[in-house]
Amino acid sequence: MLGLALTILGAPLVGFVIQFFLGRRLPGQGAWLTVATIFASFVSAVVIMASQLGGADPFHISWAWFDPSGGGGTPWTVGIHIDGLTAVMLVVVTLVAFLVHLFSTSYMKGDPKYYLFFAWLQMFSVSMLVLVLADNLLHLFMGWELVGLCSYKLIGFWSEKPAPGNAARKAFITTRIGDLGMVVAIAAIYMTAGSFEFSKIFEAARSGALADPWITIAGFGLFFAAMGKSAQAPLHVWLPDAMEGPTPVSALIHAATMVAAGVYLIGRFMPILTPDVLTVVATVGAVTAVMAGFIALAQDDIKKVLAYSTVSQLGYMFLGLGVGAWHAGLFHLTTHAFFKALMFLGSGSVIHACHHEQDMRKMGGLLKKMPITGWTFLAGVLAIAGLPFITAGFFSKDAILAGAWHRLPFLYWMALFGAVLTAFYMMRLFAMTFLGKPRDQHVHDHAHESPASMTIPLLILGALAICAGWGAWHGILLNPEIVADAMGVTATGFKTVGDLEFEHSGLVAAMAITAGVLGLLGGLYVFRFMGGAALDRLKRPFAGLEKVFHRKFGFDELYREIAMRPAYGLAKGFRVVDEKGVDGAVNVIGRFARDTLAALSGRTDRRVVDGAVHLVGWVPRVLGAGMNALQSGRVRFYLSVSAGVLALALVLGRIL
Amino acid sequence: MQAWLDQLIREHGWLQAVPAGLVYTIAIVLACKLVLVFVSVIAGETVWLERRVAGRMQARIGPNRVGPQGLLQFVADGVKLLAKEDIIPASADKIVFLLAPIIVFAGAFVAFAVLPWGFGLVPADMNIGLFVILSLTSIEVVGVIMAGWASNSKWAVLGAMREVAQMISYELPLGISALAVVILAGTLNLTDIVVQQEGAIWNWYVFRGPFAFIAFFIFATAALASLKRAPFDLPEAESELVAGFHTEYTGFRFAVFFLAEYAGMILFAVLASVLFLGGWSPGFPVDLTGPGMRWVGFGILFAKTLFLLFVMIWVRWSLPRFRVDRVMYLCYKVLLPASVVCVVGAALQVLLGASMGDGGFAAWLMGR
Amino acid sequence: MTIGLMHYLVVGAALFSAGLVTVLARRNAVAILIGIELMLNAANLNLVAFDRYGPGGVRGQVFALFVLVIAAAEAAVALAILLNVFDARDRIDVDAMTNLKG
Amino acid sequence: MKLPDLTPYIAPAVFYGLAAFAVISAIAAATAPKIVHAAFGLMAAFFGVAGLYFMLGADFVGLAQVIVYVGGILVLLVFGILMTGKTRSTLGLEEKPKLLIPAFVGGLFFFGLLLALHGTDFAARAVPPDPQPTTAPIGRAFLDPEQYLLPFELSSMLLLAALVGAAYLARRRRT
Repeated sequence: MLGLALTILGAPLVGFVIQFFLGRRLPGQGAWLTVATIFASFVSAVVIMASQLGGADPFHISWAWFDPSGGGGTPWTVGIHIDGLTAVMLVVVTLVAFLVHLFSTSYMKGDPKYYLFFAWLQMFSVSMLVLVLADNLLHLFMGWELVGLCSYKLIGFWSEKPAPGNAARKAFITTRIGDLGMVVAIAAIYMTAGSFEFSKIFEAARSGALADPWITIAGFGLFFAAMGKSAQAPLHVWLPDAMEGPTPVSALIHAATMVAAGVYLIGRFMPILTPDVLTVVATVGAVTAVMAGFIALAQDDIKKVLAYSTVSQLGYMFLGLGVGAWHAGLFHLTTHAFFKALMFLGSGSVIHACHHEQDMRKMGGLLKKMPITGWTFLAGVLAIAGLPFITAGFFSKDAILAGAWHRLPFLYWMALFGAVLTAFYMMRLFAMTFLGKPRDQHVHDHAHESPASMTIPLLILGALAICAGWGAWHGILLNPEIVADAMGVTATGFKTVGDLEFEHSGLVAAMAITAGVLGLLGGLYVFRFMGGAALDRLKRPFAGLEKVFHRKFGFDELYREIAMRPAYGLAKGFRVVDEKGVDGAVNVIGRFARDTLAALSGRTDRRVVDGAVHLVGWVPRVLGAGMNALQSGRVRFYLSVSAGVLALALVLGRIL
Repeated sequence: MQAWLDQLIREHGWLQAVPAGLVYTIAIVLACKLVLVFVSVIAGETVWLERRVAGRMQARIGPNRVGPQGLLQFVADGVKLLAKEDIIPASADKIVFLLAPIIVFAGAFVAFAVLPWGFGLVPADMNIGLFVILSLTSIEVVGVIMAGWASNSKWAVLGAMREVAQMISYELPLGISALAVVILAGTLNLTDIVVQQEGAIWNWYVFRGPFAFIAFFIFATAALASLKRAPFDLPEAESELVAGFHTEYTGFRFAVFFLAEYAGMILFAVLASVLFLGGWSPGFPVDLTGPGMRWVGFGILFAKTLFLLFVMIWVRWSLPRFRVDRVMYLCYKVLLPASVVCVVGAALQVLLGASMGDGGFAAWLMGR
Repeated sequence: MTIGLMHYLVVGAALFSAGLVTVLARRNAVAILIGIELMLNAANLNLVAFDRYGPGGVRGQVFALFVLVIAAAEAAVALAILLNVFDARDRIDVDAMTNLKG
Repeated sequence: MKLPDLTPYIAPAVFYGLAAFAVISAIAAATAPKIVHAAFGLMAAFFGVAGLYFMLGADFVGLAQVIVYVGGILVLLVFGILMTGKTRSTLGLEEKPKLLIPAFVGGLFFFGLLLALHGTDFAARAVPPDPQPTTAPIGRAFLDPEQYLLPFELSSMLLLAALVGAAYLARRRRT
């Protein structure tokens, strides 16, 4: 097991080092190397998952890193922890990363920094794997920050243009704000539990060493960090801007690495989250889910729609976690990883085919031109909309909704409404892109199906988007008992996980099914069959709302007003104070000194001071003439004198 | 050796009258003489071998008059050189001029003391034998530069500077690639290194993993270069520098340089055999530690040495000379990084081997 | 008749003094380096001798090896500097190096 | 007739021989009229000191002394001498050191050191234990984080810096 774990981490790490330093000189710029290494990771991850699902005990190993007390204390450790949750995360991360690598070999072709892209892609995967495999908070934090760094490099990959650079900075700074919470949480936990190790932390929570208020502070801190990483309102603003990065990067960020980190963090720390924290988690998730759904409705950029749908789906995951159906939240993370990666890669394929045109208003009717992309994309759309019984998304979303129904009915209604929205805007996206008549003949003429290295990942992910949920019938995938066993804990303050069986029957499921189908059909009708004039008529009453949605509820403007403008204003104010106030005062004093005091002092100066100065100057000149001989700059002379004096001291010291 | 001497003293009563220290001293001196004579003879025969092989490669016969097949040619050459006038250039720095050949000779010959010729056939079995050889061969450098400077001739100075730069540079990959074997073996003792290679042929270090395999070729190349053998013979490129640092030397002193050069060849051939090619191990399991069998081992090692010597000669008469900047390029940008990679790789090999245990890689991967 | 610590220390002192004389007597910068190397060697000899006659362990030898490293670094850098000085001044006489402006 | 046993005298004889060799070479290095001779005197002193290391049971240090000082530093010094001389006559190779004051200072220093040694009790062992192989203990001491790992790594950084610095300083200027 250790070997497998080290292979998972080590293969891509070696790949990164080789690719980073030698990639340019390798044949094919080394892309095949990174694909191969990540594939090795994937295979190892599958083996690990198989053994975990087969009921193997959790694996844990740790090494002493260093002793912060300088000796005698408990050393800080680094280590590897593998349980059911880890195993599933490993498979998801490595699979999506592998497919994204494969996809990129064609998508990035011809880019001047081709090899570098793969190097950072590889490092991104490594960072996420470090995070997932960590057995303690500090180690996890390293992975956490590495993920942030790599996302910064990748979002800003085309840094010669200003927009990606700004987006990268925005992502970095926004997630860093969230990380404040992480630091606070780490401090709170280490202070009370005395260890970073997960098992020790949970032990401390059970035994009461980690208690209020610190446990609540730690919980909120962790969730704040997760909000930044996983783009929950109001820290979601960076994620849509991150679309400036290359599309495979978006797929990786949205499906497997960056945003999954936050969900994983909360999932991992379920045992120490108090009911208060969980309520906040659920509420933030539900609000985010609905809000992002509205925004997605009004976007025209294909990647922006997908980005907001990710924010929305992440909201669902947090809702699931927050209402205690945490296996459902993580299950949704898994299925979402598949279909969201699918749709991002699909959109990448579309963008690639349309010569980097991203505006949906210029697309349309692409299904015939790009059958594989189109049909697999449809699979993704159906999955995210939760088409009952056959798609993976249905099972995971339904599980979340069921959990919410049991715990916080109000949030359930919000989520249900969000589900309608989701189906609706996703159908809008699909209809505008693939159905109907081409809106821009020029773009349409250029469109063509992408090469095999791009469509194969799409096919694999399409199959997964449909099938990944089927195991849920039998409770195989992410079976709550297995996961709970593996983690050896249950969520505190809640019904045990076992009570939250998938409840596909009954009212809840019926409503969820209705919501999904309603949204899909509505979207299809409105955007496929209604036609331009009728659509405009339909839209008219909602013009004001659409504007609000299109402006993304004004978060960016809000931040500009409350954060950036005050900062600029403050700076401007300081400048005024400096120029007018301080300089003015200095000038007044200076004028007084020049006109009045200087005249007076000038007279004194010439008589009294100069005389004294001349006297003072004369003495050192005479002395200096003597010393000059000593200060010759000749090293040997200095050395002779010092050695001679030392020798004399030695001799005299003994004799006297 | 001391044990053997003690036994000798015990068995022969008359020796007991002599102080033990004196016996030891005399024995050491005799052993030194023996090695010296032996190596000198081999070196002389290597000269003969070189000339014969060169002759064959150039479709001529080579020396075949003195002794059977010309085997005694070196004696004749030696006599001729001894009989020549011993010239010391007028503007030379006499003391240094006279000291230089001695230092070169000493540097080349002292190292033979720690070479294991067979199990127990080691004049001085030191636990850091390899390090001794590497450090003693670096003494030769000083002798070369002394000779070049003392001759007060521009050819000699230029040749000496080129040679010294080359020898010092190639000492790095030489030592580092040998280190790969040391890491695998876990010892600097040459006897122990050979003992670890006994048994089947894949126990030879050259076949123990990719790093040692590469290290062997680095070692061989670096050894050629630090011996100033073609294709690295720029310091003595006769078309440019007459004869390099020993341009001004004649007669006996020249013979000493000449002999030292061939002694160096033998030294490195033996060392390469010992480090990489299993020393006296024939490549299949056989016990060569018995009193008589040692000499069989000696014969096997000697055969390997002869083979390597032949390869050196072969290379010399086949390849053209390098350009001077290419020589340095090869050393610093190719061999040195490659040898470092070999050492790191060998270390990893040892580490992984230790952590993998018996089941090998697959078992390790699955956590057994 | 045994050789004790003091024997080695006296040899070290003699070597050190010889190095000192070299440094003081020579004008050529390379020769001064020679003197410095002599002094370092004397110190090293003392370290190893203390190690041998001290409480055991290899502390003294380790220090001697560190001194060796420093000496190598020092010689390399010093000679590089001297070559630069030689470039600028055509001589490496330390008495001539009384100002740094090249 | 039984000859007197000379064994106990071998070690002192070797010691005095080596010590005399080292000191005389060092004095030659200090006083030789030619700098190159001084350098070769230095080499002889190195060998003498290396021999003393062997007598002290420090075989690793002794060999390191030979390989680094003789094979490295000394060659570097001789190179320096050869490269900073233009022709033989103006080489700076011929330089009669002015010995009067340095010899006086050096002698005084030596005398002072002797006095200091004489008056100090080092608490040393009169007869040290049998020498053990030192290579492995030295290697362990270097790589043990509790002992000298940090200085070891730092000195490797120092060497790297010196290497880069020397290469940079000594590069040929295009003028």
